Amino acid sequence: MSTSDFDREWRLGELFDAAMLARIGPPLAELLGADLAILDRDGRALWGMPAPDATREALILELEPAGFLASAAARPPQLRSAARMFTALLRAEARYRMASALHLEAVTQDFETLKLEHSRLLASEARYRKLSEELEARVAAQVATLEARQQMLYQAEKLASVGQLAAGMAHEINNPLGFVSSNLGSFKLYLDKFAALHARLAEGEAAWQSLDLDFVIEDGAELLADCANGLARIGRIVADLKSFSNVDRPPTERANLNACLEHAVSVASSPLPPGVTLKTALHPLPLLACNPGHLNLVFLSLIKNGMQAVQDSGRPGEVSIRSEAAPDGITIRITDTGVGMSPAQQERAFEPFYTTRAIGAGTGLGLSTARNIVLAHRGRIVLDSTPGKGTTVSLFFPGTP
Amino acid sequence: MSTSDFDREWRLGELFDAAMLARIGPPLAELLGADLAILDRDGRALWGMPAPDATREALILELEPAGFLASAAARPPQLRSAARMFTALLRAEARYRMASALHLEAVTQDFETLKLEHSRLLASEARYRKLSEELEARVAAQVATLEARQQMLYQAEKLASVGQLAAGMAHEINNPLGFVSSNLGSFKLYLDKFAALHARLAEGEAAWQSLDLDFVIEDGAELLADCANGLARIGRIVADLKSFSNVDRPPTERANLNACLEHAVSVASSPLPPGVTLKTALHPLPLLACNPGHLNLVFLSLIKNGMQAVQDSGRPGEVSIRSEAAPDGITIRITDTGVGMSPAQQERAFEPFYTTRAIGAGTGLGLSTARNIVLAHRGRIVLDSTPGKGTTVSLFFPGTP
Amino acid sequence: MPEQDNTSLTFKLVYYGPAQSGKTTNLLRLHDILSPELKGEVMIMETKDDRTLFFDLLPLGFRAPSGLLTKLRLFTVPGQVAHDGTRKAVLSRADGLVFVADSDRTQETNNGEAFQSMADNCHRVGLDFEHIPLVVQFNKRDLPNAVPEAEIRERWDAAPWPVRFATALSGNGVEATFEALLRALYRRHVDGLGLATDHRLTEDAFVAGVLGRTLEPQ
Amino acid sequence: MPEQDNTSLTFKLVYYGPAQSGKTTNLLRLHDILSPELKGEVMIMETKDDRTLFFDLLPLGFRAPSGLLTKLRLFTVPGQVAHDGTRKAVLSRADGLVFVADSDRTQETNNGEAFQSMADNCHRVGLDFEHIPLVVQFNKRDLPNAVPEAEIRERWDAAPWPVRFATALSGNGVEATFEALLRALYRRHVDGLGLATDHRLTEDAFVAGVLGRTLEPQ
Repeated sequence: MSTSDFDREWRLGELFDAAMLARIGPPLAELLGADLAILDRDGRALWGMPAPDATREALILELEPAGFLASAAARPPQLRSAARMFTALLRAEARYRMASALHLEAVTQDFETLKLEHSRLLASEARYRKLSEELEARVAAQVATLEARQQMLYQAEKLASVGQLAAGMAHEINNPLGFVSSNLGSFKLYLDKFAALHARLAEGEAAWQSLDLDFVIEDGAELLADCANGLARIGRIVADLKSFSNVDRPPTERANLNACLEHAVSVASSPLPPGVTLKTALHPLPLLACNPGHLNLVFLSLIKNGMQAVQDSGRPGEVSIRSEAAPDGITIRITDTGVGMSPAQQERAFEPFYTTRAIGAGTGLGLSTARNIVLAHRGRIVLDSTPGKGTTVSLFFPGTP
Repeated sequence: MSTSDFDREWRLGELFDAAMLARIGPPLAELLGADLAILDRDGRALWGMPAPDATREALILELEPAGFLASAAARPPQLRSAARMFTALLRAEARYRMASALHLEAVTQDFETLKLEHSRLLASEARYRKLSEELEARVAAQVATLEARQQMLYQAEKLASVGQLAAGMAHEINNPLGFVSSNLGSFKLYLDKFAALHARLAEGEAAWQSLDLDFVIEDGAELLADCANGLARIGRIVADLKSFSNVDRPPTERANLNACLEHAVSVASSPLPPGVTLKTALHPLPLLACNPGHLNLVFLSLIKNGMQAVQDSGRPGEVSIRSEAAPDGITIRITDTGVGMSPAQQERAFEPFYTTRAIGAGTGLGLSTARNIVLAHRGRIVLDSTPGKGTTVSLFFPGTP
Repeated sequence: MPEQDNTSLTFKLVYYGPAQSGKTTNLLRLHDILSPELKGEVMIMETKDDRTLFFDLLPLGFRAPSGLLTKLRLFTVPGQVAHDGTRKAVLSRADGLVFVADSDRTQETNNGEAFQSMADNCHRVGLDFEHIPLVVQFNKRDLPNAVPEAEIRERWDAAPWPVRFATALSGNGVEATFEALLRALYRRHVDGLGLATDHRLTEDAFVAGVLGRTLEPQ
Repeated sequence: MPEQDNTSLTFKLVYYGPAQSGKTTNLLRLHDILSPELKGEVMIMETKDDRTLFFDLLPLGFRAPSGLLTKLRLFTVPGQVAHDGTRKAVLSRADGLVFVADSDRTQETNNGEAFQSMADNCHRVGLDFEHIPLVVQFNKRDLPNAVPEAEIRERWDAAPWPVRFATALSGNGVEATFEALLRALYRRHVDGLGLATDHRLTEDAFVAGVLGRTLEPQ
């Protein structure tokens, strides 16, 4: 138990220092009218000189004497009265000492509690800051990932739309391929006929007629023309496919956008869906430094969108494609008489991944990717649509200076 | 200023109640040996009955009397001594009262501070919780977006790899297309020759020889065979393209995986890169309920990866494709003798978007998408690679029960 | 540990509990009831409204057959929430505890919080709460809405501490509570302090000495 | 506002500052130096190590020509950080402040924190810190590493409060500081309390009365 503890038992010498005893000793002696000494609880004199035969009066704070008054000459009732006065003073002093010691302990304890609470607050705030930084970093990292995937998706979507073309084109090739093969079968027969003629040359015209070689020659020429057409058609389909599969090349070519539009119209119209008419009004254009493969995809997607809009309207309609040279560039307009778009749809139309159709059922590039391609050509793309009336998509490409 | 303020000036009547005065009044009177009254600072008697002619001795705590001792009979020096004793008692009591009043104020203030700090702590923790929830929600929303885009990318990647095929295939078709067209030109000449024979039929064998028709018949047959080959080649390419473009169909077909492997080998080997040999060891397999378009893409990608690994090694090598029926399913192994992969590369190989090549320069599906397709078929895919030696990719498809 | 020198032994006992549960009243009644060899005044350090500000103190004492002076200093803590620092200071170095609960049903939450604060503060000032002698007193049994005794007994059945019921204002149960604490205190220290061996003090003699009862001849 | 009744007027003045900057020493020296009509003892409520625990108090007083007893009670606050609640309590109801800074260069942070705590605590206990009479004293000028006077003057140039330099241990500057506060106090209250009109007390007479100087004949 240390001397600062409030709850110890006090001795007189602790409660009153020499100055205090010097202040109260004389008046007490004066009142007593006799000799007086003030002793600590072990009998040691703190003030005054006790006579050897002095009477002692205990000064009791709690249970035991905290000190004594000693006097040889004082009358006992007076000495007892002096002790009662002195004890009252001792008690008041002890009470103050306990109060102040306890105050110090209590304030120290409260301060510890406050410091603890404060350090908890700091810890909480630090924790808050750390978490907030961590989560912000996570969010930022995810945003970066999202952007990277967006970019990949943009690349992939371009290729994907070419993939969609492939199936249709493969089918388109099979038809001419079939009749060219069939025609070649006929040629085999015709060759046999001429071989037979060789053996019957002596019969002259009779053999010729008998083998019906006039028909063979005439029909052969027709078949050849058919074959040539068929092969040309295959060639065109292949050229279209190639023109659409150049999507990974940088835009270094100077191309005529009318050719791109014709490619797109060619692909979009084989076959043409029922009830849809395609009209083109292509005017002479200057060459444009561009990536024709990319623009093919854009035009094809817009034309197909238009065709789909006509089909969705449930009535016959047309998609018209118009190109025109403007003083400062090239304007292309693709207009359909289809269902049109609601304001809400128009607002979201250019959002990435926005579609009103099921995933995988798309007709090609999304409008978002289309716009990205147009923007990459420093161009602009604008939607103008009336629900129930139709949609016009306008594209503008500035001329190379 | 309220009565609980520590810093007010005290009056005797506040510091000592009647009980206390009754305890110290008698001994003090006894000591004084005379009449005694204790008065408040306004002269009102608190203990004892002051005689009208009593002498007053002020009890001064600070500057002014807090009260008085009054006695008619006491000698002045004794009354002064009594006042000094009493004042000491008053001071000790006042000091205790000030200490306890101040203690109460201080503790109350500290408690207010503690409550304030505590409420700050609660606020900080609430703020922490709120932010953490918000950010977690943002992260979760982003994860959902990421997953959605991942799914879209997975769809798009499949189509994209078909798009990549299209360019190569278009090129492949042009070659046979060219010579079939050219052959047809020859046929046109040959038909003309037979027409000329008609006019010279009378000359008989001489005309035949002169027109060199033996050669025409012989060469015509060869040309026909060539054309048939060419058309068949176009047909096969078209069939390959179609088989690869079925990627959007659900896996409802029962197909022979050997046919898929042959399609993939066919596409991968036209043309075969220099220094790469392809070997196949395809054993009879049961039919598998699958999406052949998807598996074509997987096989083609793996074969092309193998071919690329051989090319990357800078020395000739081979890619061998082996299929085998196991008791519980089908095993396919694609092994190359190429560069192999480091453990770090193997570890990351199946991560989405992981590639060691530039974006867009990929050889087809990523391994991640390949694995997704295999998993969609309830299959397994395992990489086994030694750097500098080569890689084996093993696929297992469980048989339909 | 109790304070000890050659001639005396001092136990510090603390009455703890929510505000106005009757801690000071317990001390005042003990002062009235008990008559040990030595009994001091109750030092009341109250502030306005009769609320304990620092503590109250009642000193008691008796002499063992060995001549050892055994002193007990009974303290109360201030019950109001703001004085937690003071409570911790008063609680420091305690040798035994009485928890004075208020039987009023509306005070159940206050009782619970005060009991928890006592346990927490014991740990903070380094007392071994699991082993310190402790008696729980439910005071104010005379209240009309006092929680019934059976309900309290059932609730405290599993706890290791003696439970006593009191109406301190009238003095009922005050001595019984204190006696229960004295017995727990004796048992805790009988060996460590050589109470039976060195000082020839039985448990009953210890209790009788403190309470000022005449010990029945054995 | 100072406490006022028919016959007396009391100003509460508080010496504030970091721990051990010499607040109590200022009071002790003022007690030695001044000789007003009324002068009480310094009531020192210290604890161990001579650190102020609650406060110290020096009462002074004189009578105005009108008969009004003007009393000044000078308090100190405990400087140690833990005693903030006590500081707020002592600061309550203050009519004027002396901020006792420690000139020791190593104490600059403590000075700054204590000054800020004084401003904050004034707001908390409802004192108008912008207008309360305040004197800043840089004490312990005798220290070898005391911040030079010029540097302090420059730093406090923009502040609205008088700055005084002191070595309280030897008594230097203690009275000058107090006088500066008295003048600020007089000016703040001359009109509100009718010091010049009702009590025929000029500023110089007010200062002379408190300090116990003989007023030079005008």
